[in-house]
Amino acid sequence: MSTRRNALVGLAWLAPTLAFVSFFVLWPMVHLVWLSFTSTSLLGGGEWVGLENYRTAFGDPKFWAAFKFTLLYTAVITPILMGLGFALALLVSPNTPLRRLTRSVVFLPVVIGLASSSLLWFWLFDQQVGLFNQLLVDLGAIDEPVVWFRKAETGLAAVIISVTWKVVGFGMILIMAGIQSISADLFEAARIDGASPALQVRRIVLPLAARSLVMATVISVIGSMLAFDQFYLMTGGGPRGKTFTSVYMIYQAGFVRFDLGYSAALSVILMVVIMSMTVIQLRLQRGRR
Amino acid sequence: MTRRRPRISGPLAACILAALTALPVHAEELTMWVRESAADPGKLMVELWNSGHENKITLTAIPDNQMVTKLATSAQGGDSPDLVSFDLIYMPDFMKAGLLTDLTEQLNADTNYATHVQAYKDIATYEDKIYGVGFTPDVSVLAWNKDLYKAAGLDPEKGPTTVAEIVDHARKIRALGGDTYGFWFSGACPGCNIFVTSPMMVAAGSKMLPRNGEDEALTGDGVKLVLEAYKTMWDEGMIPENAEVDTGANFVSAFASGKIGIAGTGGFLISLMKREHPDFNYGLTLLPGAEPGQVSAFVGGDVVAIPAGGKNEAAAREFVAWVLSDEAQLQGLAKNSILTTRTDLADNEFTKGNDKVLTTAKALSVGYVPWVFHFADMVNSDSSPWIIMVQTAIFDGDIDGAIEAARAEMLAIASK
Amino acid sequence: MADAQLRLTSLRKSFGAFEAIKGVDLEVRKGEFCALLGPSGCGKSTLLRLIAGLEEPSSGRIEIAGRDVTMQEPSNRQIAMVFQSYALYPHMSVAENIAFSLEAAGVAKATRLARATEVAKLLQLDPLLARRPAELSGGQRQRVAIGRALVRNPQVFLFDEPLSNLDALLRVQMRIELSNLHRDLGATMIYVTHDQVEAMTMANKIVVMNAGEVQQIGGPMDLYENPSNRFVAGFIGNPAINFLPGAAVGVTAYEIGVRPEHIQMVPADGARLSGTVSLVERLGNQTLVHVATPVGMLCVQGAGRLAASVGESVGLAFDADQALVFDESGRRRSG
Amino acid sequence: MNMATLALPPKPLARQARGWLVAAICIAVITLMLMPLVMSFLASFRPLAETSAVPPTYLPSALSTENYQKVANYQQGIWTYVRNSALVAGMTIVLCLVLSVPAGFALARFPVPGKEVWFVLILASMMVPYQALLVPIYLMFAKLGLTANHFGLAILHTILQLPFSVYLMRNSFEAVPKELEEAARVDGASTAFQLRRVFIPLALPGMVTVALFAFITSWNEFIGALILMNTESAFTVPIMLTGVVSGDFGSVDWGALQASVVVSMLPCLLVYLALQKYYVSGLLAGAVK
Repeated sequence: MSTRRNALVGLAWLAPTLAFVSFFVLWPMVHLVWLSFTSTSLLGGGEWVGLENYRTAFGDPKFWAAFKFTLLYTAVITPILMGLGFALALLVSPNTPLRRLTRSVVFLPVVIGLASSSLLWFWLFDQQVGLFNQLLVDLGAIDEPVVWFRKAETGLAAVIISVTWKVVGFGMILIMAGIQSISADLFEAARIDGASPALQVRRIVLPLAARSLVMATVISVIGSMLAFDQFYLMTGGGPRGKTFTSVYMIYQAGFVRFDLGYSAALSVILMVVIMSMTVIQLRLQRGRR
Repeated sequence: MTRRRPRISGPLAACILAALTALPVHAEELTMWVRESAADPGKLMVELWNSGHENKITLTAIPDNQMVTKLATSAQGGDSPDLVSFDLIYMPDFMKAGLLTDLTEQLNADTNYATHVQAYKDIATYEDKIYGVGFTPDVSVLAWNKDLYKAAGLDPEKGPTTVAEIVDHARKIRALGGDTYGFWFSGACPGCNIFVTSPMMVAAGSKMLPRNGEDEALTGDGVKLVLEAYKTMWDEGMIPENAEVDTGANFVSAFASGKIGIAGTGGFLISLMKREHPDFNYGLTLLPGAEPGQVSAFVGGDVVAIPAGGKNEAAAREFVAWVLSDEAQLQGLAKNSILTTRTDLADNEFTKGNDKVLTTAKALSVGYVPWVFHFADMVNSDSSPWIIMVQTAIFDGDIDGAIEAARAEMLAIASK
Repeated sequence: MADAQLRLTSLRKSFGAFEAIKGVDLEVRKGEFCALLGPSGCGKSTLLRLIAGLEEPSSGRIEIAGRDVTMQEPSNRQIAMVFQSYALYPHMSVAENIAFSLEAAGVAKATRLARATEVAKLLQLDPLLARRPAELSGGQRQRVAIGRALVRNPQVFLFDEPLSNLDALLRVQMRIELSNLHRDLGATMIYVTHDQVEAMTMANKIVVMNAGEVQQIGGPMDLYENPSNRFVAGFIGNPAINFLPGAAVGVTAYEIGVRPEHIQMVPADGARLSGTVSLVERLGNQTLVHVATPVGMLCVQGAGRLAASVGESVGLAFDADQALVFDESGRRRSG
Repeated sequence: MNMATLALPPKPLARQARGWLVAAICIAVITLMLMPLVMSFLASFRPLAETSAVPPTYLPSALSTENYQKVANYQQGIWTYVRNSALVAGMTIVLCLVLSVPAGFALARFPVPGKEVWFVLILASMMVPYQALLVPIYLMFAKLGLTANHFGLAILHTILQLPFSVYLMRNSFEAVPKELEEAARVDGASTAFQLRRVFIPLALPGMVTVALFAFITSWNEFIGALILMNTESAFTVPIMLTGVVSGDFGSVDWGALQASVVVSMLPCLLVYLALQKYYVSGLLAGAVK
């Protein structure tokens, strides 16, 4: 009886948020799905077209190009973010003053807006007035300033450098939390057992911090699959539309071409993809346990 | 479209009337949006209006690439401003969508409208109805650096008159070496290129954008001629390397740096140079075609229109009429080194003897403006067929293939 | 001494301004079972961690089996340690846990397994080799932790309060097992505990510590009968020794200590020291009587059926020879 | 007691080297992470004439606030925008806390039926492209009169920030030891009383983290603010920044860009540095589960 009352009390506490989410998130989502079955234009008008938008999307080479590029971006940046995040987490987990300072500094860019950091790096990468280019020249790494956004590869590299700088601290903190939650006894036992740092990382840290690593990966993958600002502000999708992401395409379809229906259909597809990816990642983690 | 006064009867009406009359009677406050890059001239005009009228206008500048989005969403949401000044190129889309107020009757009765620049009349007309007038005009021209011309042994008083001459002059200027280049264009900026590159194609006899799926698109030899000329200049290093990725950041500053021989630009350059580089020695001429005498220009700038459903339509209409008045044209535009949008006032006390302004006035009269739907999709978006064609042809080298692909995609867009 | 298996010389450790270990000298011979005993916070665990190499001393020397290991890594000290929490790797099986040090040493998998099985048999863990620590009982986990130490064949075993997480019954049982193990292996063991019963029953050498200093080193009975100061006298022995001002009992000493079993209850009349019984604890084989006297509460230990009732007035007597005499500084004075 | 001091033998070389290596890595990481910030900070104080100098200089030849003046005097003046941004951020913080604290409490501490389903529903908005959801939300806001309204904008920012807030509060409340709750229950405290006197004080770092992230999200959000707000006097800082940076045909005012990037970053950085202690511990409490 007390459990039942508890459940109701809990539901009451949850109710405001559920109401808010249903009203301001779920309802617009339903509206979005409905829009995806219509030819609604941002300028007004439109009618029910059934699966037409989805058919168009799957037959649209631009859709596939954007989708593939988004996957490529995610596939390249995720290991970088997680690898570096993990390495940094190992570096800053012990509570010494220098390591704590490092931790704070690495986390610093996380609190900056993505748009601000993208603009900042857009300037740093500029081949004429950008200091990053100039620094590379002065350090002798390159002979003359690189026109970073001229090729898809270097443009992508530039975006990845800037995003890594911006968000690597987030993964680091999440993973560090996982590492710090491992009992110190275990590391001491391992030291006595003669495990080298590498073996400690492989046999103790990785398996025991796996949960936070997976959590960080899931959040990072969702973020990468939804990448927009960094490309909008830095590459403009160029060169030749080679750095166009899925959300960029959704933005253009809706806000530049006013084709809300198509834009909605693209969003629904992306949403389904991201949800499936998330579920798969969480399942894999659970399966490993 | 006129708004009907809602009928209110009975006690409710009494209440509302009482409430209304309780308020002090005062002039109306109009809201107006203007896109960021046209905010300066827009502000001059609005200030002039506000200084002499009871109904005051509050101006809000909206970032350029968000203007259309915002206008479209606000129309959907029913909270549009009373007046809006936006890139004229979006007129067809907005007129077709019924977002703007029909001004036909008013303008046809307005004698000032008769001498309005034809390009603005065209762009603001849809199915024989007129929805707006040119507000703060701009037009594309070709600029050349007289000092560099002199240094390269060219006649500093004579700019290029054909596309071939552009290449020829650029080559000679590049021969000066160092970081002096012959030509500049913003290679990743779709808007810049439709503004300064497409008029050369038009001058050389090409038809640019299709109005519907059956229309001509990128036909004629001009497209290929211009792309080939650009490609030659690019391949021979007459254009700085960073032109390829420039999304417009250096559209103006490249030429203003003094290291560029020739560049397409707009009438806005005159006031900008006067303000920031008063001693800069340059000339302006019309954008050329294949043969001497072939010239064109892209008529740009903003139109002013009244979003449908505005709350202060009558006052807004007054403003539209005022825009074409002698006061606005001379004191608001010409006095500030801006072109007038009435041909009968093009030559006025403020422009007398100013060759550069007169050149732009000429450009305005010979210029073209593409009347098409989906301009954003066809030209202005970051991956539009237009910019992909320009880039593929010039930087990758496949000119015919690039034109072919762009044409197909433009027709597909136009047939939507 | 040449055959010292462990030798600490002038060992000190400070954490910032706090001096945790204030200069410890200690020798433990091969095969000895040495208990580090003291109240919590006395520095005994820190001392053990210094020996293990988990902390670096501020100064001093640590030698194990004749080798200076002061600056050596824990794994190079030929020691093994059983943690209070057992510190078992939760994601590894019992076999993997036991064999982890061999894995770290690069021993082949088959050899590892054979060795782990061998050790597990010794501890009756062989049916549990495939289990994870979470699937074991407290006693079983304890044995896995011991197995992990055994497998390394160390010169010195270190135990950090290994029985404190077990219930009372199991603790007694494990005590016996550990003693047997010590006897069977003939190994050198250093055992940290705050429980004097554990120390007294298992160790043949007890190091009593307080506030970072060694108070006394000796065999269990030595410490009991011949504490060198007031602290040791008070800490060793249960029920605790009674302290009385010397003047109160007519002894020319600052303070004396009398163990409860050395006090007898006598009729109140004429007794030099008398008081009122305030509490009687009957433990079956013995009875503890707490008597409120003018010099404080005193405890008397007597036979199981000792006659005493609360509220009764009693006299107290003891043999002066059995009293321990202390001076102002708490040092023991002989005689 | 032994009074003599016996100096330690020298540290083995390998261990010394490791210590130095760690310090060197820490310093290298700190340098790399701080460089872009320092560069933009210095560049923002260059005189106007130097802002687009080619090649760029690392240090300004003279300190000048011209760039900042340009930003400060832009249109309505910077304080109008800062005030609007602060107002919206404040309301976003309140909304996020008011919704996420009870929701996190319910999810962490009550046997609410279908708990995980509710939780996933609350997280769902993380997986939808925000740009796509904006149109349905805008249309709804228009009907509710929430456009051109700072409260409406705060709701929009809350939609963005709520999933992470609830996730964090749930984990923070889960980290509170069960004994404390039980003790309070035995004492006969009501649920509300328990929340107020037992849980909230213990979950305070988590709440500070929620507030900080809400602040940062709200402070930096651009497109929603632009679409919802109709008059210049109601705009927030990011809209102003976009405006002051961009000129005709996408030309960029580098000096204004550097100054405005600094202006947009500074509040976030200062708030982070001031509340760092709570911030990180809140994240840790939220991440360890």
